[in-house]
Amino acid sequence: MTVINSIITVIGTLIVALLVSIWLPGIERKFIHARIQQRVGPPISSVGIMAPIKFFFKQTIIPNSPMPRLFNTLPIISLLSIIAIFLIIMPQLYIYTVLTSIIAVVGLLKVEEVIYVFMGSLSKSVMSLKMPFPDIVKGAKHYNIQRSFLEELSSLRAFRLIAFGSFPLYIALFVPVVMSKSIYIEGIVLYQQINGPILFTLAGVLGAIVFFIGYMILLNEYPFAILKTKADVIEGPLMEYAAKYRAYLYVTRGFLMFVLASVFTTLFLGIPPNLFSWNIFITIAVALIFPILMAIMSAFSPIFTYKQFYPTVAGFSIIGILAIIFTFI
Amino acid sequence: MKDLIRIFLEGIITNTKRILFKSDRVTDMELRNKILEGKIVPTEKVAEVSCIGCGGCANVCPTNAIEMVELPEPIKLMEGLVKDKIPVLDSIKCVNCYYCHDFCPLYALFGEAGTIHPNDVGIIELEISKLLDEPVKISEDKLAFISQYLSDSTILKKRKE
Amino acid sequence: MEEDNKITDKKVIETEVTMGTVHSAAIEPYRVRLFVEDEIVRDAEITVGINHRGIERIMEGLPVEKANSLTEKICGICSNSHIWNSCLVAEKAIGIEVPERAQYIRVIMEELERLHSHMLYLAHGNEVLGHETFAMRLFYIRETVMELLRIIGGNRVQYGVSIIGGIRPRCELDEMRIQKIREGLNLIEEKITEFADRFVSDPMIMSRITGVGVLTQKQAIKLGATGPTLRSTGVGIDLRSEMESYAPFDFDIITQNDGDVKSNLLVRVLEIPEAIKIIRQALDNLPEGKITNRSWEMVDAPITKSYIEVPRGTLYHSYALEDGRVRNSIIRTPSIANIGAMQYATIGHHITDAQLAIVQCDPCFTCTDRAIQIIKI
Amino acid sequence: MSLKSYSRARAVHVMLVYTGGCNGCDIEIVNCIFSPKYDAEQYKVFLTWNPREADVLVVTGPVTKHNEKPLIEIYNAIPEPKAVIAAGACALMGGVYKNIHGDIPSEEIMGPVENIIPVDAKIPGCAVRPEDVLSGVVAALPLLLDAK
Ligand code: SF4
Ligand code: SF4
Ligand code: SF4
Ligand code: SF4
Ligand code: SF4
Ligand code: SF4
Ligand code: SF4
Repeated sequence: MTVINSIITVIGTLIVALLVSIWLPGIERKFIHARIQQRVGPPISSVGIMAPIKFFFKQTIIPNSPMPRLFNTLPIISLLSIIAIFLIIMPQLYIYTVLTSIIAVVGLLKVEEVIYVFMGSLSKSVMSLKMPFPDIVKGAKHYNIQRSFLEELSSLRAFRLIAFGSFPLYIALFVPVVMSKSIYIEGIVLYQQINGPILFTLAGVLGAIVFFIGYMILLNEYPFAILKTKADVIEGPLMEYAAKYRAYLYVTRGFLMFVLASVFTTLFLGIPPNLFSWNIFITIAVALIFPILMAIMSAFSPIFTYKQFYPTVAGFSIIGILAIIFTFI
Repeated sequence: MKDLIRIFLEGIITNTKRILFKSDRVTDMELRNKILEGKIVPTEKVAEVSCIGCGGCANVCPTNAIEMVELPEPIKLMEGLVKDKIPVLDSIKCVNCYYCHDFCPLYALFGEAGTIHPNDVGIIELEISKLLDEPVKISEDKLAFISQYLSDSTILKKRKE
Repeated sequence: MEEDNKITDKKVIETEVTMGTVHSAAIEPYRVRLFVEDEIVRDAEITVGINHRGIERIMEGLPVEKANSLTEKICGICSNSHIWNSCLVAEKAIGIEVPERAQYIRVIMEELERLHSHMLYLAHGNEVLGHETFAMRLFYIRETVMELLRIIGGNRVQYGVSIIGGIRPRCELDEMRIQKIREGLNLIEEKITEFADRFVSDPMIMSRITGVGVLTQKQAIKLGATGPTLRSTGVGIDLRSEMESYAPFDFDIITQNDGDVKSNLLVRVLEIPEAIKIIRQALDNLPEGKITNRSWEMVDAPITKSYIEVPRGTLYHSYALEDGRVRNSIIRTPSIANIGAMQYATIGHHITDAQLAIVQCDPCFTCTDRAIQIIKI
Repeated sequence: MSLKSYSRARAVHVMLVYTGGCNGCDIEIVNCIFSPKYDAEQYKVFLTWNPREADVLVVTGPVTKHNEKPLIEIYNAIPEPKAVIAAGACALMGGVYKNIHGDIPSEEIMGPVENIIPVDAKIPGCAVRPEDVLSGVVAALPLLLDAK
């Protein structure tokens, strides 16, 4: 395999991944949500493709933020970190062994999560405290009190999600590691080429379920969208993004769906994304199935507050740990 | 628990059908076509046949939303009463105060459904000639009320000028 | 007092979170200040008055007919209730007898309005819960009621049915309309039963709504809660049982005992079949005859009061008559009575649940904002 | 059609601001979006509560005093190109609160919406009919496209 060849494969796969991923939000909305809700629904291109393009052509405004520049770079960092994850799991890059380990994937996913904390604390939207209204009057019940923006609230929640929310995902990531006794993606893939996919073992199935829940939490999809519930924080950390930065957010979300699905196929099926192999169809299929399942779940569940969130996360973490234990059997 | 399983299973079946075959879709497709073709029309506001063309509604409207439009051919309703204008209501100006409806003589004098209404006037079947032949019983203060309305509106208009 | 334990020491409160005047959960303009400690609400303050349009003042000095049709514009949910009640005031003051048929039709409108108001409440509740699918289903069921209202009043909202002495002739119920109402009712009954079945056996929803926003009976009474919010705490007060217009009908007063979001939702769910029952009775026994009494003379009258039960509680209208014009108009609406309950219900809950606790009391502030002083910004 | 206008026509984000009417218009508009019978999303119209995301601002109500400033702020927060749709008699004329009887000047109502922010399309009615809202929003699209 020559270097040129590898580069073409990597870039080609990346482009195909991007192309597929922009359809995912539309498929979720039109085919699942709309049909369950017994309506026609938007065209599938609207949500994932046309909306970002439209935002790209909108006027770039300076966001209400103490550090507008930094604030606006955050979505780009987030997109880049996801692209990095995608690159790591591609076989062409396995030569850089140290970089292509599970630890790197976990690290980059953490970057993605931490970005929400920053987004939230840097955003000062008009939908929150900036709304002009004279409600602090003499004789008010609580007079001298620190007032917080809705986004700060969501940034706090993002922090909590880092602390406990994404637990299931990381536990699930370590099921293949323990099974193949290798923290390198290459090792995990090789193990599965010899012993068959991890998914087809008991531990693998449990791990996959836990992975799926982690996937939903990381994507902030209902019922785990505590970060951006309409009932209180409206859109939370994302509120101030406009124009092309909002477009990046849209693309990032679709791409994250795809990347997480390909992480899954790599780790649980032993099929890393590779454009010039028939297996790419399996990757794409998984990338389609995950959002569909997620959409069905989210159409039928109310949003969780911590009261439901903690037990759910704890429960699935336990299942994840069980899965890891089962790997030894 | 049994309930839960039943609902779960039923849910899987109906929703699979919904997802795969678009079953149970309740969106109004006729309306969809109309909207896409731009064929949504406002409801009728004036029952043109039954209106006697007295112009009271136009006079009483606080926002001047009603304009009396000349009929191409005047219609003779009865001896001494010719209908040569009918009201046209401009929805953009109307504030839905019901003054026009409540002033329309068909309502105010005869107690029938008024021939103008800011929303949907509906189907009004009135034998105008018969109705007009009837002697009108109306109390003094109601007459005063109606006339006060008329003058009130004129005062308003003058003030604007 | 044990109930007051909920309100904690002021020192604990760390931050304040403000929502509104434009907010996705509220939709209507109102301002909620939540005083939180680690995302748990310790105290709440709801500011209304943003919606103030001065209706009572515009009514002042208007001829009574005009003032009455103005009251309809107080609210697009209870539009029939307001116009009905303010007509009742005039009828009481002048001593006008309303034909029985008109009274029946008013009751039918009111109960249809109750149906749509309750379904709207349930849909809004589900929306705040984050359950878009259920909210949409409820909106669809509600669509049938809206269609019925349109058939009768010519408009989906603001139908202008009542007038002093009866109802407007255009809203007369003929055979065709009666038939349509019956069909619509059957459809609604079937759909809502199906929905209620599904709703109460959903474990995820139940875990969100049980034990949230609890209002004890004592507190509810102390805070002056009214309507379904009061009934959800086990107090069986429903003014309909005392209203003359409802005398011919047989219906049950629904109560629940917990005072939480679940009880509130259930009270509304269970009131829907009762409302359908009332409409059916009214249609079956609809008396023949005139629909408006037009032979009355205007007299001057002192301040006259009237209370009725509207979907969301007790509504009060009062005014005096002078030369056929309205004087000293005062309106007190259910939502203003429930604000205390709303504030109280949020305490001790996570912010997301606090919003739900506010919504459980059916906040709708368009009618509330009348008697409030305007501050210049 | 350029990609720019094409994409704009295929995804329209609508924000609803309610400035003190009677709830009637407001609920009818929410109805357009939430009732599967009307389903605004099939016309590529999406509801948002975030001005930064919105393209079209739908304003209902006569704009009461306390709502004037929030409305202006929200309007300013929407990035260009943007359009404003005033829905309902209140938003168009100040409704019965301002114009009924004409001779009572209102201190409470600052509207109609036109007095406060530029309005691009008007939807009459009290309350607006959902079909009017939808056809209004669909008709307002070309306006959006032509801008800039
Ligand atoms: S309802 Fe409309 S047209 Fe009729 S009087 Fe009032 S403003 Fe004028
Ligand atoms: S008041 Fe009635 S009868 Fe006279 S012109 Fe108007 S609609 Fe016709
Ligand atoms: S402020 Fe309250 S108590 Fe006073 S008159 Fe108004 S409604 Fe009644
Ligand atoms: S309580 Fe007030 S705002 Fe709520 S529905 Fe009734 S009249 Fe309307
Ligand atoms: S408080 Fe009542 S009387 Fe005073 S301006 Fe408001 S509506 Fe009018
Ligand atoms: S204290 Fe004064 S301003 Fe306040 S309600 Fe009483 S009279 Fe009015
Ligand atoms: S236009 Fe009519 S329905 Fe709409 S907010 Fe105003 S009064 Fe209410």
